[in-house]
Amino acid sequence: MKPIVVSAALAGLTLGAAQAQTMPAEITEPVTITWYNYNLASAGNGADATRHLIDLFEAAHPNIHVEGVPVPPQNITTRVQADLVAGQQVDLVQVTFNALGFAAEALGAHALEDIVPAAELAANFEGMVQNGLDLGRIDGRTYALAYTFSTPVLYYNADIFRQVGLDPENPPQTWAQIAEAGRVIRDHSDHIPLASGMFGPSAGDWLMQGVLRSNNGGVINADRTAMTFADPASLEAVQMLRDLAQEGILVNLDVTSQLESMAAGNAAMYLQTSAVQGYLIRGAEGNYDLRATTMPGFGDLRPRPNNSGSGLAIFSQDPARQRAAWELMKFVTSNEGYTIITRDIGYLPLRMAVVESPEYLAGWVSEHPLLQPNLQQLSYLEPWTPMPGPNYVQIATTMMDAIEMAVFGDNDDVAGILTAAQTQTQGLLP
Amino acid sequence: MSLASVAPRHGPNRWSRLNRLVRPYLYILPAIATFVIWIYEPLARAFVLSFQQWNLMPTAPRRWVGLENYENILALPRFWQALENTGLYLLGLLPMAVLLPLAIAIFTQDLSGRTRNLYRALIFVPMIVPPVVAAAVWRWMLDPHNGIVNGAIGALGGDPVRFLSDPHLALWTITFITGWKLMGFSTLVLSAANASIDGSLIEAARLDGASTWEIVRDIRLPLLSPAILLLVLMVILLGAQWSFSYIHVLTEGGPLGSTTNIYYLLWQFGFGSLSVGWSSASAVILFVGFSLIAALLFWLKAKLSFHDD
Amino acid sequence: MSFVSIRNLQKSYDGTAVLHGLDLGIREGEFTVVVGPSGCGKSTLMRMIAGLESVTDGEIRIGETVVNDLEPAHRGCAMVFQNYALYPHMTVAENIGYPLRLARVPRAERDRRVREVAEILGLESYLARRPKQLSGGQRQRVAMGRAIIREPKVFLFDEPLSNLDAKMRVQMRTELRRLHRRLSVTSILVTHDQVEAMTMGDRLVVMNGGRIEQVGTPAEVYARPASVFVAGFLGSPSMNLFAARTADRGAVALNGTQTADIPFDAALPAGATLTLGIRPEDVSLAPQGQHAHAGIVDLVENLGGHRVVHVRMGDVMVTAIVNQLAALREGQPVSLAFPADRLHAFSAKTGARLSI
Amino acid sequence: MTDTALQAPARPVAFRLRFGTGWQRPLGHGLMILLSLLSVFPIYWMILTSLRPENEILSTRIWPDAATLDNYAYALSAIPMLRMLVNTFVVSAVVTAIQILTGILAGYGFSRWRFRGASLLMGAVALTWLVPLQVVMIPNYLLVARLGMIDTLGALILPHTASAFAILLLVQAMRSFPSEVYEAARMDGANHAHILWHIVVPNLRGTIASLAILVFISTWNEYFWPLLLTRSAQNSVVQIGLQMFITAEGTQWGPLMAASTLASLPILAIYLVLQRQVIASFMKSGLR
Repeated sequence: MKPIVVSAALAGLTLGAAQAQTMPAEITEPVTITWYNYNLASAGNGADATRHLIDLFEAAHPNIHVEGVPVPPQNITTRVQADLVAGQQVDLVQVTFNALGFAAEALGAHALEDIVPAAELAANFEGMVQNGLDLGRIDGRTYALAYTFSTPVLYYNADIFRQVGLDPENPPQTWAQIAEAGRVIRDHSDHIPLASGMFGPSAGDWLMQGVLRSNNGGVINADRTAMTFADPASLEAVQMLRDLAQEGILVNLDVTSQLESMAAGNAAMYLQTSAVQGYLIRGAEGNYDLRATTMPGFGDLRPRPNNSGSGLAIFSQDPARQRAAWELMKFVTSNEGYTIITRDIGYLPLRMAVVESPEYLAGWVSEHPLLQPNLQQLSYLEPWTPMPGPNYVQIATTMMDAIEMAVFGDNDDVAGILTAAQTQTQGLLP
Repeated sequence: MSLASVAPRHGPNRWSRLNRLVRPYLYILPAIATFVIWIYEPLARAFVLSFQQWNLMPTAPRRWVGLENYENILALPRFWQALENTGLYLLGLLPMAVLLPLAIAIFTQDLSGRTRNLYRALIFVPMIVPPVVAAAVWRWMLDPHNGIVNGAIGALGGDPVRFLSDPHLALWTITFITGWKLMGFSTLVLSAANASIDGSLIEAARLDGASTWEIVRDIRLPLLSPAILLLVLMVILLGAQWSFSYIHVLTEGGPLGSTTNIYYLLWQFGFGSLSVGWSSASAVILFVGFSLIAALLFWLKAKLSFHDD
Repeated sequence: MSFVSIRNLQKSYDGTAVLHGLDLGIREGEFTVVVGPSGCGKSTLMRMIAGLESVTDGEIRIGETVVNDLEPAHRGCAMVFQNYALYPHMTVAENIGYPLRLARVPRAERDRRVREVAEILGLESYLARRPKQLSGGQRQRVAMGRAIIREPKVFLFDEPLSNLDAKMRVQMRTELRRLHRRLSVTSILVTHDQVEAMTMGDRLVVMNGGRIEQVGTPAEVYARPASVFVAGFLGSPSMNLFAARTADRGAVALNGTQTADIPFDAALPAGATLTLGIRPEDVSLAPQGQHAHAGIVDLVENLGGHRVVHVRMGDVMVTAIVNQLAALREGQPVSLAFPADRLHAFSAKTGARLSI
Repeated sequence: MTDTALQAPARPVAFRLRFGTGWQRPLGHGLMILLSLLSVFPIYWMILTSLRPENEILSTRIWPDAATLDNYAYALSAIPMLRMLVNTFVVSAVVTAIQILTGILAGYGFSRWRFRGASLLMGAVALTWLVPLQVVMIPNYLLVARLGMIDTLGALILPHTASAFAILLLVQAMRSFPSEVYEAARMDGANHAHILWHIVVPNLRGTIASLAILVFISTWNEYFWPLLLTRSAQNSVVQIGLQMFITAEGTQWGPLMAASTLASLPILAIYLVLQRQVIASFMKSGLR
């Protein structure tokens, strides 16, 4: 409870700050806030842990009642938008990062800087990983705090590695090494050499962004005014993926099948978010030796992993509810909150203290080596860039359709496919 | 104005005439009101919105963009692929949802009551399974590594078949599942139609020297043609919607867009995100497109089955 | 030698017997009418001959062949159904020509024969129409055309006239007879209408309850009905039937109270019960006192050429036919006579005819 | 009285025409058995999988060996399954009743009278079939919100108070109803309401029964509209519950199959009990 006490005290100190009149320092009257949450929309650990968090929070804040609204992740923006239009009360929302731009620009998510007293905000940000904080920022303003987020890691089946004569202690670190290992696996076993979560509508473009960026490419430029996925560096990365596919190393299965193949021990390597770790561990238990390493890079270039998952954004208009939502946000992104999220759901903590301090998860982390590559990547993590404007979904979908076609299609003209799609998506930018 | 002066003299008469005039409308009012409120009013609004760019938020700007939404949709690279796939779905669905049930209906008609009912009851079972469940179970059974179907293929010495991830197969797999679900319904409709054929026509044909096959060809099929046409019509108009759940759960339109039909594509680009312009234009395209097809089909149906009624 | 011969024919559904062993011979070229009330099994008999119902036991022979297990089409029978069973999706020409099409008769030949048949039936101008566009009589002709064109060995008619209006029925009756005379094909017609039966058949087969009651020409059957059932079924108005008891010296007591000296020489003991019958046209009616039996006129039906008079005699009703001239009022007392040579007697127990 | 008046005269059952000869008949039966298996096997597999312990979930053995109810226990504890089943049942039953009611009224209106605009309105009814569900969903949601009915079962029912399918079917059935019976009833002094409820409806029992079954099934299986409306699991329907076991972080096959079995069982049970009537009513219903 310590951080909350500290921040509450700090909030008290900064009462006179500019935004203080818009948000009361504490909640005196009972208030109910809604929390649009996608973990609640599935049965299992995520929902249980979320309910646990809500219970703890309500116990600590008797005046605040939290109403969880379960919405599946792919529907969350639609639903928030519909509810805002319908005049429903929307307070705290678990926004997937791809929709962050839309949430901020169109739906009216508040930048924390606008509603939270500056000192209180600064105090709360203390101890948070800087790269992690950047995930929820657009143009330097914080619209969301990374909540359930994770990084891409390369899972591998050490048993298969041993079986085909590869060294499980030295997993591939670059795409060239992946290709090399993939060929060995392809030639000496029936297993899928490389599965991934790069393609498929529910995958979105997040993992692809990281892969292209690792070759110093990208899908869109820094100020989000021009599409760049057909530029030479990106093109080269896509061409590399095509070569892997042509060699029969990278397969084109739907996202779920790839996950299940890995879980069942039928895939040797699997590039995917660390969020699926729990599911893989359950599949591997008593079945095979599951391990993980960091995301592969291109040659000597340092890999530039990005994040998947969601951040929390505040939509409340009423000051008291803004305060209540902010309190909830602070609580779930506190050391206690992240402890539960990391341990029970399997996402990453935004606070290193959680994994370093024995008070929290230090001991637990040492028992869970799979978390290591994840933690390692936290220091050089880069944000998943949301596509801008009202057509953000269409841009990403068109782009990913083209890249999938370029990697797995019958047409060898990778540059042609990508350039055409780039021109097309360029027209959809605001 | 003359009502007051006329009412005393012609009152009852006038009322009963008014009553008679209004009565039919009163009977259909509940249904029509439902459709106007819940379907046609939104549709009309969608028509207007399809020429605008807006996200419904009262605070957001609302911009007239003319035909831009339509142009964007028609320019989608997947549009023509999806159109072609829609045709392929229909091509695959018609045998499963019409031909096979037709054969079953005709075959079972001549069986003893008990066997006939058993077969028909079993074939109807998929109809009652929720689509989400049907999709999940089939995905489970067709899994390349852990599915029972590939287990069987493996046991027979074959290589695992990637039913849902092979671009050449996925569409047919979805078609199969859609058809599997529909088969029972079509069988019942056709069986009902078949059972209502006047038995003496069949007897007359037997006396005239027709073999079983000739009876089917010359008597049953022509007399079943209205029911067959109705089913064909339903498959063409609604097939794309019926496959939707399975595409959504099983392949999300992939791999390489090979299972994307027009309905799913427009959903993905229009309704998947709440961009009102795209979704409204999509809706208008779907509605107008399918209405035109429906008009064409009804015209054809009237022309073809003129002698049956 | 019978052309269609039926031996011990039985039919049962799920163990319930419908036909109890029929024996019947039909001569070649003959027009046979099977008549009986509904449910008597006459349609089943016909459908068994056609091959539409299986044979439970017994034998059906057409010509030299036992046809029990032959397909309907191979029996050489053509049938006209009660509802005509015209194919609604085919034109008149296609309907008539369908048997030939199935027999793979070349088109030109087929057309020629369809026209021929249409000419016989007066259907030339309707060949392109569909059944829905025809009147009842026309449909009936099309159905016959479809039967004729096959040049069958046996024609089967299943209540062919029952869907027609009264006038058309009379007209079709004579048309059917004429057609039969022209084609001379063995024909079997099933009907429940006794007028139809009497007027059309060379021979009648009267059925009741799954059994044949009597076979004979209409005149024979009318004159000497073999059973109470036949006596009551044929003739309109139907035969008067009285419960009676034999008295001394061969006299018969009618109805217990009224007695009449009717000479009766059957070897029946005095006091035995029997049924006496007399047709209405054989009852003589005279003003009061002239005859042996007294009665009171209850109802007079005027049929133009003659009248049907219902007379109450004690507690039985007697129907009599009298000529137009007799002046009768309702409520008027009359006397009746039953000429002895016009009486029919039947066993009270079995209903079988007793010779007088 | 009309019940018997409408029945066709009973005719003796013709002995069955044999389908094909010799080898064709066993072949036909073989195909039918194959198709029946194809229809039923996935349901069997679902039930089988739901009974497998977690570590054997991937098994492809055809018979259950170590059956366990763990998956059911988990499914029932993870989501308010029973509550959802009750909700689904209530919604399906009410929707079925209302759709049939509005269908009967509209069917009578359309089939009994000729009136101005009838064919236009009929066309409008039929065309609702072609309106994509998704386009009306958001406006409908906003309307439900304006009515203050979010998170109620009523919101699941309200937009479904009429269906084109029911109306078209009932219009057709009522049109083939002999007009003499209407006229006889009119002569007997019955008014329209009486004719409809006491003469037409009892005679259309078969049609109404098979229609009710189809409407019930399709409402039971509805997914997208409840998905948009769901605010709390307690006020949601079972299809939403099923989806809760399918997530981007992996599908929980055992519990999903258990929940699916629970979701399908009521309707399967209803079907098995009523199976003979279902099929018979289809046969009689003029669904043709």
